[in-house]
Amino acid sequence: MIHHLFARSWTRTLVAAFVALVFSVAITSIVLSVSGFNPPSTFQAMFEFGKEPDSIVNTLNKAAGYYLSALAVAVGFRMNLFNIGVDGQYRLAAMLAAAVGGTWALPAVLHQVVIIIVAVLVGGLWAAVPALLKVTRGVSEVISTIMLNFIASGIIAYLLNPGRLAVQLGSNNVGTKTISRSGRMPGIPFPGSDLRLYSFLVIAVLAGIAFWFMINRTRFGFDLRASGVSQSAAVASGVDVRRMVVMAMVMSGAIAGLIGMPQLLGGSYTYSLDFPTGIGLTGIGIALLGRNGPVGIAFASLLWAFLDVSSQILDFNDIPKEIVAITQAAVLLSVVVVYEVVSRVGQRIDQRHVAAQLGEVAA
Amino acid sequence: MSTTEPAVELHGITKRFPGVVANHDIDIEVAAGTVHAIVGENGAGKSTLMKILYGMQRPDEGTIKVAGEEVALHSPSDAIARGIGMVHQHFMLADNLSVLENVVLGAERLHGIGGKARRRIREISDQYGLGVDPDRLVEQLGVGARQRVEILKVLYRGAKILILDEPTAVLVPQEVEELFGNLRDLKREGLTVIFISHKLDEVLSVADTITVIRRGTTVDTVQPGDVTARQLAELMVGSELPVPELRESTVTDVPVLALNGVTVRDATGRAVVDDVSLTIHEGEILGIAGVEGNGQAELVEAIMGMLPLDAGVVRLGDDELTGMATRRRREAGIGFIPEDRHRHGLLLESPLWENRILGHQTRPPNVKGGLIDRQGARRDTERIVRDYDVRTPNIDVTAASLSGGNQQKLIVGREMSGDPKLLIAAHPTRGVDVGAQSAIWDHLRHARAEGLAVLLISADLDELIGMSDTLRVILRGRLVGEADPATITPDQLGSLMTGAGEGSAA
Amino acid sequence: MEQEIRTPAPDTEDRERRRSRLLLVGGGIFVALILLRLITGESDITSSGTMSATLALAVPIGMAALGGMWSERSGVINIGLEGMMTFGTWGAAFASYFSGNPWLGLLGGIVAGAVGGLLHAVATVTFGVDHIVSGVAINILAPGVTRYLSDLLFTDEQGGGATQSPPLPNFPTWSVPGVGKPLGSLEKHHWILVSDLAGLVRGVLTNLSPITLLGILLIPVSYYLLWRTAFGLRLRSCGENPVAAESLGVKVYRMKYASVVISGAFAGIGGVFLAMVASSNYQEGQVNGRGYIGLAAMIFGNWRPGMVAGGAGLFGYTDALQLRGGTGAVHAMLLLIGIGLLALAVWRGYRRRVVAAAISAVVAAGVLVWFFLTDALPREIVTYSPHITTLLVLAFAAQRLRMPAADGMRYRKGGGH
Amino acid sequence: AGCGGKKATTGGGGGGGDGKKSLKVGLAYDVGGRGDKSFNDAAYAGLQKVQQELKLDVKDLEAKEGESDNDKIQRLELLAKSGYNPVIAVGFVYATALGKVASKYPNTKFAIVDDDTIQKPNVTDLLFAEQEGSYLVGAAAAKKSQTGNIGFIGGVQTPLIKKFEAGYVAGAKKINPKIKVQIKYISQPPDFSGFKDPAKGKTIAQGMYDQGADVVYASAGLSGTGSLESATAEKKWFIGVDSDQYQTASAAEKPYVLTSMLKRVDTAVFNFVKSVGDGTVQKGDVRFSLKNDGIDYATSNPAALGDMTTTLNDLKQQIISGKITPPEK
Ligand SMILES: Nc1ncnc2c1ncn2[C@@H]1O[C@H](COP(=O)(O)OP(=O)(O)OP(=O)(O)O)[C@@H](O)[C@H]1O
Ligand SMILES: Nc1ncnc2c1ncn2[C@@H]1O[C@H](COP(=O)(O)OP(=O)(O)OP(=O)(O)O)[C@@H](O)[C@H]1O
Ligand SMILES: [Mg+2]
Ligand SMILES: [Mg+2]
Repeated sequence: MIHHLFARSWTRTLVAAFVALVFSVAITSIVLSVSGFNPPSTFQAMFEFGKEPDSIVNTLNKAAGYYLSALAVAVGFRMNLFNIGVDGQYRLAAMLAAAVGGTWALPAVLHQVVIIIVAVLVGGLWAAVPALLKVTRGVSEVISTIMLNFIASGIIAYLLNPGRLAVQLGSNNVGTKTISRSGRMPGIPFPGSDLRLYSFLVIAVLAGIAFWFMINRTRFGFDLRASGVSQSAAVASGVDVRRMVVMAMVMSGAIAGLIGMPQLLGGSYTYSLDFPTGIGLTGIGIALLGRNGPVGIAFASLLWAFLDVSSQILDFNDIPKEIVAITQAAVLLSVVVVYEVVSRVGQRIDQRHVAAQLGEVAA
Repeated sequence: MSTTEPAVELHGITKRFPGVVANHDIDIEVAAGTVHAIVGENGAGKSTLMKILYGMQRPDEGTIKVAGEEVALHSPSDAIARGIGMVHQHFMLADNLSVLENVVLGAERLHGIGGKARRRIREISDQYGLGVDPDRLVEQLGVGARQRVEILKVLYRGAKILILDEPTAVLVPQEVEELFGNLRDLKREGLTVIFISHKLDEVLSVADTITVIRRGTTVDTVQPGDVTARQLAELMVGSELPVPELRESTVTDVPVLALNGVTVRDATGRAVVDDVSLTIHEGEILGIAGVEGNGQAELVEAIMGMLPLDAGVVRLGDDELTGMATRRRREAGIGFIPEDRHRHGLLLESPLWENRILGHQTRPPNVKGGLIDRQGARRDTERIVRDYDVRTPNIDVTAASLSGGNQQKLIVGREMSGDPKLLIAAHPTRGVDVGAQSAIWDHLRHARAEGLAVLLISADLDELIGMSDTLRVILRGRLVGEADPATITPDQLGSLMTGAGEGSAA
Repeated sequence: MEQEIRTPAPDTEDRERRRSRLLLVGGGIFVALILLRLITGESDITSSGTMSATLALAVPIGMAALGGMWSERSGVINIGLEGMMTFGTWGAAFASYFSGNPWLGLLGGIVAGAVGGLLHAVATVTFGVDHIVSGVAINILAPGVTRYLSDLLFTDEQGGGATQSPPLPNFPTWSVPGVGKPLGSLEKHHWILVSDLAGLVRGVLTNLSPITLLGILLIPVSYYLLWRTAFGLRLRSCGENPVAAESLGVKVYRMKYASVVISGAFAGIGGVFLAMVASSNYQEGQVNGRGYIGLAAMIFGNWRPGMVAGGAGLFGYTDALQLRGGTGAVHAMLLLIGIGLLALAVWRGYRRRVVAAAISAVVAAGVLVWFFLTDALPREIVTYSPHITTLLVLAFAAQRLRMPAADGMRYRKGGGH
Repeated sequence: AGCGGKKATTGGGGGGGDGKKSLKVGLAYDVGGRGDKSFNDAAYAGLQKVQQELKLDVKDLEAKEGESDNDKIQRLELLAKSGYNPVIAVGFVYATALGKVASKYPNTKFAIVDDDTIQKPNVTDLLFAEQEGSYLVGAAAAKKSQTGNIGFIGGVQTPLIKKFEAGYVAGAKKINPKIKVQIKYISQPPDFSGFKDPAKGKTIAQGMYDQGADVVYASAGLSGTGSLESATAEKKWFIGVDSDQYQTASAAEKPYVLTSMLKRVDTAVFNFVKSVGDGTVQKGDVRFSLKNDGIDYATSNPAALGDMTTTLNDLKQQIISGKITPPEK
């Protein structure tokens, strides 16, 4: 029986995901056809390109950042806390961590650990600002985190100047001092490609496992979920919601601090003007797509990264690569809608099921 | 219009909800110009039937005739157009809008939304003595006034047929009398009133005809002169009604809960709980009587630590609780059956075994070393389901799929299982069926015998009088009186609750 | 500064008092700004240029804010405004470029924004999707769709590309006749009050685009529609208690659809302004967070049109000041903030709220020290002074606000007891 | 409206059949891509010239906002692998990626615009002395100004744009040491919206004119179009950047475009491709300056410049001869 129901809720998620995928492929095909392109050959080109070793490495590396970002967002979402500020949190964290890592050379391992800890701390502290504003002043975290994203940009711009935390890199770029070899994470070779997998991928996977464990097995996780499902019931059960808001937000920010690490420690070794931006915003979409669960998010971030990567070949084939953005948005919107419908139907089935089992139906 | 036609005829009405048949082949005829009562226990399907008549829900089968004409009601507007108005079981008012706005909403065509409408409202208010000020914000009104606004809303639309769904549930006897006065006035003006209650004395005093519904079907239609309350009750339940009563006293002199000068203020600085002091002993059930909205909810939340105290001390046994977090209080031995189980008692979308953990997240059998002990929680949920007769196929279904009574039994079982010293029971049997009701009472009696102290809050005066060792009355946040449950009648208690007999029965 | 933060009045207060208080507060701020100009010598603080820039920067934010208000008054949170504005900018470009007629551009922007609103309505009202989730999805959708369409339709046009439209036709601009010249010369004298007032009036009355006028007009129109008509009453009732509204025959879904679509249309007008008035073509990323800032202005404005417009104005003013006056004028604002906080500290002390008073006093002291020790603020930070202002203002104001009771609630027909 | 969705750049190739070994030219844009009225557009202009005059097959790919080095690597590699040679990367953001790809494809010629960090046998660094041109337009501004008050609007506060600022200020001071220069940047990195926010370009310019400036130099990509609008409304002077903005201005605006600082990315791209075809390609730094016409100022509005061209040309000669060295910072 347990297995039966467990399987059922799985089936539900799968059905939702499948319907949404079919729906968005259909939308994409329609858009493509209307604009004069051949959908099957477009998809085929994407898959051909996507399965090249370079593309696979690129997809996985991208997915690492997306995954962490979506996890950060999901911690908040699990208790109906909308941390739109992941973007600012990870950028500020990566910048300061890079500055620290570039300034002090430490023995290997310790060096990486210090950089990561700085990132986690900065991310968490920056996220504490909206959390405190929310619990002490009642400011909606949606608005405050958005404002803080902008303000983070200002702070980064201020600090990222030669004479402050940055040095000139080449004639037109500035960045923090390059992290020495002891602070880098060596990449993992991938057969058939010169590109290397970020070894931080492993940490991302571990973060996912930790997230799952935290949500499903710890008291904190229970409180978090309870606050998300019914805040009033959680309060009555003794959950201190203000404390939960602060803790969840700080935790979300701390995870956000990790987002820039794959790139920083595995690829660029400096935070410069061209450090990737916007991963925090993408994470929101991916968290929604993955239903805020660690496994769902894993699939979602792979899908998203795959679409991003294979969009290159569309550009090459003179197909507007923005079709990919349409696919992503369509998947997202249809997933939320379809899941809503599926869970309503599921609830109904449940109630009918219970009544039928008990024979409680009135004569 | 011929007056010989019945105002409303319902034939063969059937309505199914997922898992429940709320109405099954219902037949009712309501004569014009009469007060027609519909009685039935909780969940019998009364509200559903009325919502069908008001166009809020579509019947799966059956026909509706209004003034002899068969009608299809797709929405409340259709019903309103046919002269049907409904006052719902729960208030249907927007707090942040004025009385005027609430009244004219949806009926703006009649007199606009400005001065003309205001004059008309005053007119109606005067005509029926409702005493309603159109420009007050609804949130500033008390329960009785809100009830009258609801009635005004219906009259404003020129309804000829009034449906009142349990209008008396939140009123004290004196207010009920006033309301019945109003109803008689309405009848005199030629209106038809359909009136729902499960308080049989009331029904017998005001109705011209009574229809009894049991488990979704009409059982009988009787005249008030022909039946006694007892007979009606048996028609309703199909058997004898359970009676709330305590046997011998188990009260000891060991204090469990002691409140001293407890004061809580709302955002505007008004004291909603005002200098409350009381003591509950081991083995004692202390009932608090009061009209809804007089500070009971806030008092409970203050004891639970959900609201901050403005002044005063809360002690549990030897521990001082003041300033302690809700969780610590629960750990110290308070069990809590909340007034609104959906909002405060359950995670509706979570399985039963997770609901078992709720409120007991820090204690075995739910946790082991900071981690959730799934096996422990599941095992104990099975025990509760068994011991408290929670009707469910298994413990993996969501709480939302249980019926209200079974949800309540699960909560009672859970709250009893932490070996509490004190149980706060707010309306523990509200909205549960008779079987569950008597089971819950049994559990309370049993726990009391074992030394549990209980703070009981209820709007059901029979329950309150029958189940309490001590009775206190709360009015505008203050404890205004004490009564002996052995001697007091519901009527006397009612007048204490309104402040009419302040101090006299102490 | 502090005064206007504390104004948002509860609905209980009668309209007369609220109105006079609004005037009083507005006047107070104006006088404070004049004093600040005198003390610091930053003439831009009250110049007509600043005022008209304020207007130009406030219009798109104000449209988003009003749009948000429409939607939330019916109980639907609309965080998708950003995306709807993006649709608006593109729609305006598409329609005006290919027709050559700016007015059709206005229509195009309105329709495009409304389509965004419709999408949000379908997701939230019909399918009961969480409002924030749907809004976020729309914000992700909009840039993709507009870029795809631009790539398809604009790349082959002269001056167009995947990220922008070709130059668009202009709207005519209007000035109230006989105002510009005399006021302009008055303003030049830097006379106390007179010149400041002249600046204010000239800035607001000259070189107006029809969209600006439309935007200003929509403030009273929104008020009238929402608070003075049956339609408005029904719409607001859906945001306060949809179950009650439904029980009185109000078609809740229909009202919510209407309000969310109107909300999208308003955002669309904001987009039209950005693409056709503030600049002369559609440009990817043009909206740049204004939809979100509009939401903040709406919250600041307590979901009421007058104050909402005030919130947009405040943001526009800060932005105008930082863009035009640069670091000096914003630096001068520090003085005002410092004094305001000091006043707050005194007030709180008087009310015997010692801790709060102490906190205010410390912050005030910090701000003042900062002011006197520096000549200018870092350029990088000044760029974001509007966002910092928004955050501060919300931190002071958020607790006194009252949102519609059922705002954000996922409502289902027949869902009541 | 063309609904075909085909880009102009695909044409040309294939059917040449003129016997010569036909080159396929690949180009990767920086964020902003075509239509930025700045260096991406200039690179595109160069590419178009390549296509028209050299009849070569060309392919241009766009970047995505916020992408990582790996994306850039893959883009460049896609071009190199598919036989595009030479491959041109527009913008310093490609530096790291280009370094890696160039090592992997030693037989492909690469060029990168605005970067000097990649020194490889098959890489040409196309560099510009923006400060020199900015110096000249700064001098022009100071000569034209009657108020002794001029403005500089930078799109995004990056080292590159600061170079423009430094040259401009120095040039202006050379003419009038007491001149007041108002300086303002629209956005801060990593927010690159300052290059494409005409509304803000307009507001800032308006503010500068209100504060007494009568000439404003906008080194702000597309945002400059807003500044020009404001100049037109105020009947004050405007100086353009990168390409000759007199050419793209509307009839009403033309009279107010004093001059433009020309940064000939188009020439650089075209010459580089040509040199690859000729086999005369030069590795390492190729500097474009006043000396080789890679940098210049526009004289398309003689009515506005009047007789100041003599002064400007004189300054130009002094820079070329090394007598004057405009500062880079
Ligand atoms: N919208 C609904 N969806 C599913 N089940 C419902 C719904 N409304 C009512 N029910 C079920 O229908 C049955 C009849 O409910 P109804 O509210 O009509 O009872 P009632 O007689 O009014 O009870 P009460 O005295 O508690 O008001 C109950 O079992 C209830 O659970
Ligand atoms: N709108 C609804 N949609 C789905 N299920 C509902 C709805 N309303 C009630 N139910 C279900 O019907 C059952 C009983 O609900 P109902 O509200 O009638 O209980 P009740 O005993 O009257 O409790 P209450 O006192 O809270 O009204 C529960 O299973 C509940 O989940
Ligand atoms: Mg009922
Ligand atoms: Mg009920």
